[in-house]
Amino acid sequence: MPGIVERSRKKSPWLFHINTGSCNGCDIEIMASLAPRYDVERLGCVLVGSPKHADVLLVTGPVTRQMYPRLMNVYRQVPEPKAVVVVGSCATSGDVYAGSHVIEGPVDVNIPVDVYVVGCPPRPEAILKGVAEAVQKKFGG
Amino acid sequence: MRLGYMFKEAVRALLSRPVTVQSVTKGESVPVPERYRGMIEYDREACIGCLMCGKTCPTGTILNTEAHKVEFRMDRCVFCGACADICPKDAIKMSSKSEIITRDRKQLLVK
Amino acid sequence: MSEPKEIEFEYSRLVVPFGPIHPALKEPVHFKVTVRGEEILDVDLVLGHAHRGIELLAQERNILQNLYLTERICGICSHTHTTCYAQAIEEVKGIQIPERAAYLRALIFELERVHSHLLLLGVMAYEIGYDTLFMQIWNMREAVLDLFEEVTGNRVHHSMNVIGGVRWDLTPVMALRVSRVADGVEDAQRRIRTAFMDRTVKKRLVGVGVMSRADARASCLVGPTARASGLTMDVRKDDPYAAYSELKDDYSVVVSDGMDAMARVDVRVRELAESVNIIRAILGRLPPGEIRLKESPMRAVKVPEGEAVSRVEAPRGELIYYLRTDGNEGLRRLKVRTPSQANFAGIRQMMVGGELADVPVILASIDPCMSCTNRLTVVDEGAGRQMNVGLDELRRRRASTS
Amino acid sequence: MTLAVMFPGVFVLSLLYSGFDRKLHARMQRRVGPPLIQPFYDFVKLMNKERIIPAAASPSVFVTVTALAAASSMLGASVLMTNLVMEASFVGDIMLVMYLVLMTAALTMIGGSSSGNPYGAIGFSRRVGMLLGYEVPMLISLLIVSYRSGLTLSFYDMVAAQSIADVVLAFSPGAALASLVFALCIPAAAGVVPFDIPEAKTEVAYGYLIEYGGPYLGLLKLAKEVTNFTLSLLFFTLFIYAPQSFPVVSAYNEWVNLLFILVGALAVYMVTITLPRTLFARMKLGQALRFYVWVWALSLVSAGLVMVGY
Repeated sequence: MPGIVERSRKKSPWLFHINTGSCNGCDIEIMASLAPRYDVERLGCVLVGSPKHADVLLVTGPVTRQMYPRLMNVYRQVPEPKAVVVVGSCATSGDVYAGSHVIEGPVDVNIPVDVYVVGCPPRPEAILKGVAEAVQKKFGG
Repeated sequence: MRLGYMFKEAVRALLSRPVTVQSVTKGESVPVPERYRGMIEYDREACIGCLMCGKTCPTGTILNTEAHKVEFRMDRCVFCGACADICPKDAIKMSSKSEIITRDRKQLLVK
Repeated sequence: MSEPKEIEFEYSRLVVPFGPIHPALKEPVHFKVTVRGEEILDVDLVLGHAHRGIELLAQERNILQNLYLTERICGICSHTHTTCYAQAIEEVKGIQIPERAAYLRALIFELERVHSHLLLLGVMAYEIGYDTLFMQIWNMREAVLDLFEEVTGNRVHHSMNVIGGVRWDLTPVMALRVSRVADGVEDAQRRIRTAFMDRTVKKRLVGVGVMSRADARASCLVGPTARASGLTMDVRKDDPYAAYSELKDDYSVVVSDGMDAMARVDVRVRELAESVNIIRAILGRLPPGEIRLKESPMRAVKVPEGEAVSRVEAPRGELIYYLRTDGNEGLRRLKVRTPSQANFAGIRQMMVGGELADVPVILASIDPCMSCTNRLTVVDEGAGRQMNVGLDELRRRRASTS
Repeated sequence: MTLAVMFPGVFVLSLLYSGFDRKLHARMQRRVGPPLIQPFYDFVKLMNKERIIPAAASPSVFVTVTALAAASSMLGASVLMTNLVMEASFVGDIMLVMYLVLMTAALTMIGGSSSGNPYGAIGFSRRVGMLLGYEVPMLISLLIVSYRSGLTLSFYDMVAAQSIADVVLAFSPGAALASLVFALCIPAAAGVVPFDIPEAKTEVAYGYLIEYGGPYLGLLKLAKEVTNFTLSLLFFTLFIYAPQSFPVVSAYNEWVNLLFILVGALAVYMVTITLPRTLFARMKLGQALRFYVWVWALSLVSAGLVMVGY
């Protein structure tokens, strides 16, 4: 029985995307992964509209002060077992915006991160591989 | 509710092959062009330690080490290519490796 | 949803928090929509979620580094921002970029307008639940992104501009591919136009978010949103920059007086065809020669003290840059007025009176770029007070935090 | 006893139908689309996730509603299936099936409004509006079928009556309108894009499904899929299927017959649920209700025609 549960968690990771103040380059690439050319749905992923439905949390953007409370709130709302994938260099390390007074540090200062997909913006394929890696790490069992 | 355009489009889509490039499952991938600005390749010998790249880097990715060489903290890099542009000895090249995925961002160090 | 829910107990009125995290929004913006049943009574707009303090950061970096900072203000119109910034610096230095560089800048500019409009049309179809059209349009858009990747090396942030010219040249092979993509876009434009003629789509777009010509002028809207309300304004024609002075007669400004969301979509679809004309004209008359001024970056950074204003027609409207240099490699002040910031002024008027289901449609019709529109108004959630933060106050706070 | 056997059968069938639906929807958008058994993966994954009950919700209603909704829809589907397999049915089972379908919709609404989220409340009021639109024409078309097959209220007698009658109901003049009416109501009952106003993803963030997660969401999604399966099966058997009109099939034993019914129901599922989802944009509540005023008129006209004697 546990084999089936593991396998189904790996086969249907539902994604929720939260933009904590990014330049929306990465957000467009995440939306582009829905397009027929990359088709994230064949991996069983669905971009859901509410954190309660999600398994994998895609975070983009250096966490701005206004979005910090919401990021923490959304992170708590995602039910276990969950994985966090950070998309883009500014979410990984707050690259160009480092040192700005409004940035609450990159994402991994605030919430535990499983996989970083580095790039500005990373290509949709890299995002898909990042999600597959996170699913393997957290739901691989 | 006139069917019209989209119905013809849907039927044509059904008959033709899907456009999807199956990257994770079947290993296919969209070809990366040769000018793509991916992971940095640093040629230590050619570098003369002028540290011009460190000055133009907008994100402070480039740290100079004691032996007049440089190292790149790739998690801060924005892949803009300013360093490759300015290097007098062409020691820095942008490879076309586009998938940089790690579980720990401290490992991303190009020496 | 993650906001504390202010449900006023007067039964008929219900304050619905729309954002900052919402499936319809790719970026954080927050509307507090007061609704009675389905009808919108009032909209309170809260911006600032994507405020990263870019104008302050620009003062700490040297002129060349700022190129890559201004590029990351917005991911959809990154070439627009760098062009505007580079032109302002070139104006301060008083240098003239080579002819070929001006044409290449205009080429990437128009390609970015095509990709931005296709993006918006896809998002609009997604907002009204028409997933098949969203998939088709974004599939057509991939061809333009592949072209960007091939010519400039990155799908989104092209970093094409440098002070005094352009960084990458267009080889004949690429020129051929550009013309093929232009034909593809023209065919796509025709198919999108028929798709948006569909009855269910028309039901959702016609008569939604109406903005009359007088109101549009009063709240100084810009770009396709204004052109859809009958105002003929286009920085490329009024104040030509890059190669647009030579390209004046190759395209016409698209104006419609539909004044509603459908007209805004229609203006953008027709602008795709105009951009294709410009691209073909550029390919036809691309002059040979240098693509950037021959000077070492060290001398490129030396900019005399001065100030400059430069205007550019971004895909969403008129983008204005004001900057003042401090004489030794840095900037004393950078001020960016983005088109979405102007278009947000009219949004409340468009929404009041509509239905709750119209909020995402109206929002998509002005094609806001939230990362562009984040200014200094700091809304203190806890204390509930709102203050506009001046620059000195900002420096004081920065001193305390860092 | 066979009723108990039917529960897993219905569970597997409705999830399989939903898999076909997503695959065809993707293929019509030139995408590869998920594997056919994707809904099974989704269901098993959802059932093993953490249970979160929002603070603002009333916990008892919030939780029990999901189990009740899933149970009632499963019961409705299995009653239908047992009648088909056993070729016997008690009087009034059509009413039971329709009641259970309506019950599922009502329970999901109550669950949504109990979640204390303004979007849940909006989803509730929108669903009530939709119910007014499509529920009554559906019942009228069913009454027409029972009238045409000699005023019986038992499901299998209707199917048997059709096998005696010369022509299949869907093509006889009076009842043809009734079958059209029922077909037009299925997308609304299934909550499919042109009419998925109560749970519009981009407008009200899933409406009443918004606060549900993990197992509760799994049960609610199962209830929705089983309802779709019931509706398409009902439509096929009542309006299109008649043993003698397809002589080739009924020559074999009844297993082949059952397989033929299931394939037919799948075809109906594709036409009435997948096709509109791909071809149309979402309507607003007012527009949807204006559309259903026409459907009301159509059902009354067809009732009149049948009364007169066509």
